[in-house]
Amino acid sequence: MTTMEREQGHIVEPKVLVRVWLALMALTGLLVASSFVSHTLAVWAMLTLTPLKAWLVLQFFMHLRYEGPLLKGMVLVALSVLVIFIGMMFLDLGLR
Amino acid sequence: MSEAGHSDYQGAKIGMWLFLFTELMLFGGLFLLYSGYRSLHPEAFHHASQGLSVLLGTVNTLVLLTSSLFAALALTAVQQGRSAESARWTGLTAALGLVFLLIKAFEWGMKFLHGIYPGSALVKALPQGEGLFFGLYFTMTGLHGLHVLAGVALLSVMALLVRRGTVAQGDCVLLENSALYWHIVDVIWIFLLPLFYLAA
Amino acid sequence: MNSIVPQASSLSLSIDRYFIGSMALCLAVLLGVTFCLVYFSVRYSRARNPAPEDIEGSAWLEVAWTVIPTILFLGLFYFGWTDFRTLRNPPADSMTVQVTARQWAWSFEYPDGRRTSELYAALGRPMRLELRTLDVIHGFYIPAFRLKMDVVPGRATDAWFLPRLLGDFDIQCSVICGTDHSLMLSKVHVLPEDDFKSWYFRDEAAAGGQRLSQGRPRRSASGLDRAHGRALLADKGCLACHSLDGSAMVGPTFKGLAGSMQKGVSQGKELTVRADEAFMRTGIKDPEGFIMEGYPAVMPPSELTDEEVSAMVQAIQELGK
Amino acid sequence: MSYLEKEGSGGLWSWVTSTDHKRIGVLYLALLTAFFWVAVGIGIVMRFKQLSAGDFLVSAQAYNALFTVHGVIMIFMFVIPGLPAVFGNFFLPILIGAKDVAFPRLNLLSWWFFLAGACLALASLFTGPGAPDTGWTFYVPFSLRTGTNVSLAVFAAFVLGLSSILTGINFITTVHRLRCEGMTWHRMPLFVWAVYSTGWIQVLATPIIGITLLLVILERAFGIGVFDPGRGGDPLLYQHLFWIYSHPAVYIMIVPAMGAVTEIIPTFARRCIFGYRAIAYSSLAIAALGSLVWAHHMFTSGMADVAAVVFSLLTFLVAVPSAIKVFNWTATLYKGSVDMAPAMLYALTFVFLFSIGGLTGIMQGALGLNVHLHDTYWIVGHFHYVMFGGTGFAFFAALLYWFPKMFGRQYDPKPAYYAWALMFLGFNMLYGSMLVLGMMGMPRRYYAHLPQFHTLHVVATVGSWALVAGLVVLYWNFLRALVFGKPAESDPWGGKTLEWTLASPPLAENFETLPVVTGAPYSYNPRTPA
Ligand code: HEA
Ligand code: HEA
Ligand code: HEC
Ligand code: CUA
Ligand SMILES: [Cu+2]
Repeated sequence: MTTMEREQGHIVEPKVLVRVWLALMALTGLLVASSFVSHTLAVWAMLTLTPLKAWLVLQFFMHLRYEGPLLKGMVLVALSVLVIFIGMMFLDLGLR
Repeated sequence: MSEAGHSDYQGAKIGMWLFLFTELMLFGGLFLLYSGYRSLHPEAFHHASQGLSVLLGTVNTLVLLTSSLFAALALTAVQQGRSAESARWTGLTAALGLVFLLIKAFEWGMKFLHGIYPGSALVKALPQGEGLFFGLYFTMTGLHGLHVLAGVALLSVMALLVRRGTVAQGDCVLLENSALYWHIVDVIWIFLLPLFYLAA
Repeated sequence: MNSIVPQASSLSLSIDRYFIGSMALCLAVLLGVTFCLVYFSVRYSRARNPAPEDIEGSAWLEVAWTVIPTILFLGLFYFGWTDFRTLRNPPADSMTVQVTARQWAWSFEYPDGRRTSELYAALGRPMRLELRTLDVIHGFYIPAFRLKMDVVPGRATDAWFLPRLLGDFDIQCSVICGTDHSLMLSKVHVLPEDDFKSWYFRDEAAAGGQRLSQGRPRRSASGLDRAHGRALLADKGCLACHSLDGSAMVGPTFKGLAGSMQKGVSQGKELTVRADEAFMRTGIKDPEGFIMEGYPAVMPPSELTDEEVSAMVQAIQELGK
Repeated sequence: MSYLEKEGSGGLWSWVTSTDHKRIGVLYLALLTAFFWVAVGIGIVMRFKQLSAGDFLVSAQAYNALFTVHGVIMIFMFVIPGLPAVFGNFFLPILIGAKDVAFPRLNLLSWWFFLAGACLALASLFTGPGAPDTGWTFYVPFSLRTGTNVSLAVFAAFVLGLSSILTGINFITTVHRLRCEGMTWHRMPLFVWAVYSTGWIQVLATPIIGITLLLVILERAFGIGVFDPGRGGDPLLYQHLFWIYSHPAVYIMIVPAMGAVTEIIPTFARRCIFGYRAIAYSSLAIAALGSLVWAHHMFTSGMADVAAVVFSLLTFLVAVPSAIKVFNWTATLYKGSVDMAPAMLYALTFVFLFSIGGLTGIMQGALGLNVHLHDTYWIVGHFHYVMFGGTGFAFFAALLYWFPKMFGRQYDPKPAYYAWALMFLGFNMLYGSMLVLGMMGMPRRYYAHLPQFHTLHVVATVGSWALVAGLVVLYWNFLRALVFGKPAESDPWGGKTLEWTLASPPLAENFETLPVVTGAPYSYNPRTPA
């Protein structure tokens, strides 16, 4: 199955990229602003906005959105493994 | 990475993603430590974080996000056959990476001047937990900085290759993979910002 | 089991029951598998069965040998857990003893402040241990009690036991902690309750005729006599590394140390100095300041008052040449 | 031209710069064998020391260094790279009908990293303030305080980890991208499934040990304080990070070994494997579940009781896929036509010894019993049964099975049987005694031991002599075959997987034309529907 033909990935229009960038800037602003409002808000913003930003980068800048199920599945596996590791460690730290 | 005359676009990309996973897990270990220690010493982390400049952290975030945009634009440009433009975007990405490093160096320098560096007497004298915060801060931003440095080197080479036409429309997986690397470095910083600078 | 290692605590009975039960199950499985391996190899050998038959599998069998082991495993897990629950929940009426570990010695402190280097316990009475360490991780292990607990820097861990046999049992350190990890030994003496009581209330003769380790020196004592200095040396763990009789241990022997000429390294410079009183004083307070030739730089700093140091130095000096 | 002759044949340089996956496999074999013998030597010295209960032969400090170095070499330089790096490299591409791995140059790079890491590890023995004395687990805070050469040893492990990661990336990509026509997932030989599953563990778990070891170095060099209890650091977090990798690592050791055994058994039973899918998926299941049990190494460490309970439960569950494999291997003999060639004998011995190791593993996975057995010789017995009885014997079996293919020479089977008898006897004397010692309460990593443990220590030591005698016979036999062996046929055992369609030794490019696969991998009897 070695492919000899020239191949390249999906093309994402600059327009889309710039819009994603604007969204990222806005989210960063929001995140920083919320940290000045109150501690609880800051924590919630961190827990929601940060993954959202990362998700945008993954989906658009890194073209994950346009990839096949194989790569998507792999990314899902890797991320869940990390989350499970951290979660299971808290079985100890959280309940000691 | 593939042998001359035999190139497997999908294979190269799968390989790159697998490599990104290892980067993710490398920092993952540190995130694990961070979350563990923050849950053990919430107050201390809160307090220590006030010693970091939100302004510098935020500016650096904006710099890195923008550089990520440039990297993505560079890829689109080369895919559409605009090599010269792509080389420019790639170069700019690397340049912003340097800006990021300069700001980081300034920030670290200020800390050092104030006697806050790994193993310093001041850090050792801090209350329990705050020293940990700074230990993690230097380790994580330091390791991240090294990745930025590697990325800058990589992208500079890419800019050359694109200019020379070695990487061009239809054969740009090298640039694509470099951009992927750059984005993951960006993603990691996206998490570092709130964990360190906004924890106060 | 008792003949291999005494079943000296209440818990050892149920742990051993589990051991024998799970061992029996595992042996049965092992024998079954091995029997099949051998029998099939012989029965279906190339000579006996030249024409093999392809069997691709059997859904029934796969399910059976997935589900049955799973059930057995869950059972094994459950009974292991019940033992653990007992182990982790000390009875309310336990006496609590503070255990302190350091490289490479144990010390025990009773509720009234009395300190020993070997543990004493009463038959049939639960005892709870609170374990702390002054340096690295150690492991408190009494095989006869089937009891083990790591001792972790920065916090206290705990364990408990209820002795059911009289006698002396070994305490060993189970976590690698440096050169003399394997010599970090002690004993637990299980006494009849009355003997324990009379021992505890300072009647030392009642303790089965055993010479007890030094009781804790009273702070108020102003007469810093030799016995006190020696007691301190034992008490502060010095004797884990230094001998009093000239025999070689991790650190130099105290016998003849005072007044001798010592070669060593201080702040990167090699020099030879006389081990006078001042030298020993600083040596005890700041062990890293001078490292004697031929010895590792492992001596830990101790928190001592000036009086205590004086008493110790005096005791060392009296050991003479 | 065979791969052995190509590229200027003999020159060492042509070997160490070759990107041919087969040559790289052989390069790994050479390095591994060398280090393996170093560590075996150390093991023997340790056993000699235990002939006496007190001071004997070596000092206490030296003994601590010996078991640390023995463990580090055996784990990081022998059993972890073991089967994947040698046989995975050599046979994975061939078994799926490919000309090479996906990234041949990266593959060579990982070998060089391996060499570099190995050299660093050896350097840590002879340079600086003395060999590390912490045990291969490098627990803090002892590893931070000891004056010995921990930083260098830990850095060596880091570099070796890097090598392992790159190999994993390579294998996963190869399996996804380079299968030949007709080689569907369910037609892949089971060794490939095993190496593929292992690749995932290598990629996802190894970086964690990497960062953990880096932290140890940073802490020693700069005092960043992340594990320092004086500053609120938690030594148990180090243990979590360490075992998050190091437990999955034990499956990096065993799963490819299971894969190799799964190739050998059907060949010599001359029938298809029993339960192909069960074996294939159980490899994945081990990889997945195996990532979730790490804290069973920490039951007495002072972690939360709830965590202990959950991790014990998961530990029992991870044994299920291993059990499935054992039963399927056994069933594969049923109605076969068994040829007890040396490779088969060693493979079945693997099943037996691994079962003992695994069963002792479950016993110590029980919460209550673990408290007694933890950090005793029982554990030492357990892991030698799985790592040496398991991975070690599978390695021998694989070497006996593939040696003619790799080197084009046939060995004399008789000495291999003698070696087996010696090793089997010695092995059980040595490690069986350790299990009993552990039950009696003999702690591990002990230089001196109490009198009640003495007899069994002597028995174990005598066993180690028989074991090593057997090993010498085995390797001497291989060496002799390399030089004097008769030329091997292309399919000496009547195997049906793709490597047996090639010449012995294979051509440099493996296949002149890429094969097209039309059926299941182990079709010995044409009656089998594909
Ligand atoms: C190749 C390496 C390898 C493998 C495969 C395993 C496999 C297993 N290990 Fe082992 N283990 C180690 C290497 C390995 N281990 C090492 C190196 C250490 C010590 C580290 C150190 O501290 O230095 C260790 C330590 C260790 C501990 C910690 C002990 C302690 O320090 O207190 C535990 C505890 O649960 C454990 C459990 C298990 C279990 C349950 C399995 C299971 O995967 C086993 C599954 C297999 C079987 C169960 C056998 C086959 C099944 C059957 C024949 C049929 C079914 C049976 C029944 C129905 C009963 N291991
Ligand atoms: C694969 C791993 C492996 C192997 C093969 C061995 C082999 C041996 N081990 Fe090993 N041992 C460990 C891994 C291994 N060990 C580990 C991880 C520890 C823990 C260290 C620590 O506590 O930190 C340990 C600890 C350990 C101790 C405990 C020390 C203590 O706690 O005080 C002892 C005691 O005698 C011992 C003895 C031996 C002996 C005599 C041999 C051998 O000399 C026996 C002779 C060997 C053979 C006859 C051959 C085996 C062959 C193969 C495995 C495959 C061959 C393939 C090629 C050469 C390519 N070992
Ligand atoms: C971990 C083992 C260990 C313990 C515990 C220990 N020492 Fe030492 N000691 C050593 C070693 C090793 C040396 C020689 C190396 C050196 O000079 O530091 C030494 C040296 C000394 C010296 C010589 C002075 C010097 O600095 O060289 C004196 C005096 C001394 N110890 C007293 C004590 C006293 C008093 C205690 C108890 C409070 C004690 N030691 C506890 C290991 C130990
Ligand atoms: Cu203390 Cu080992
Ligand atoms: Cu484990």
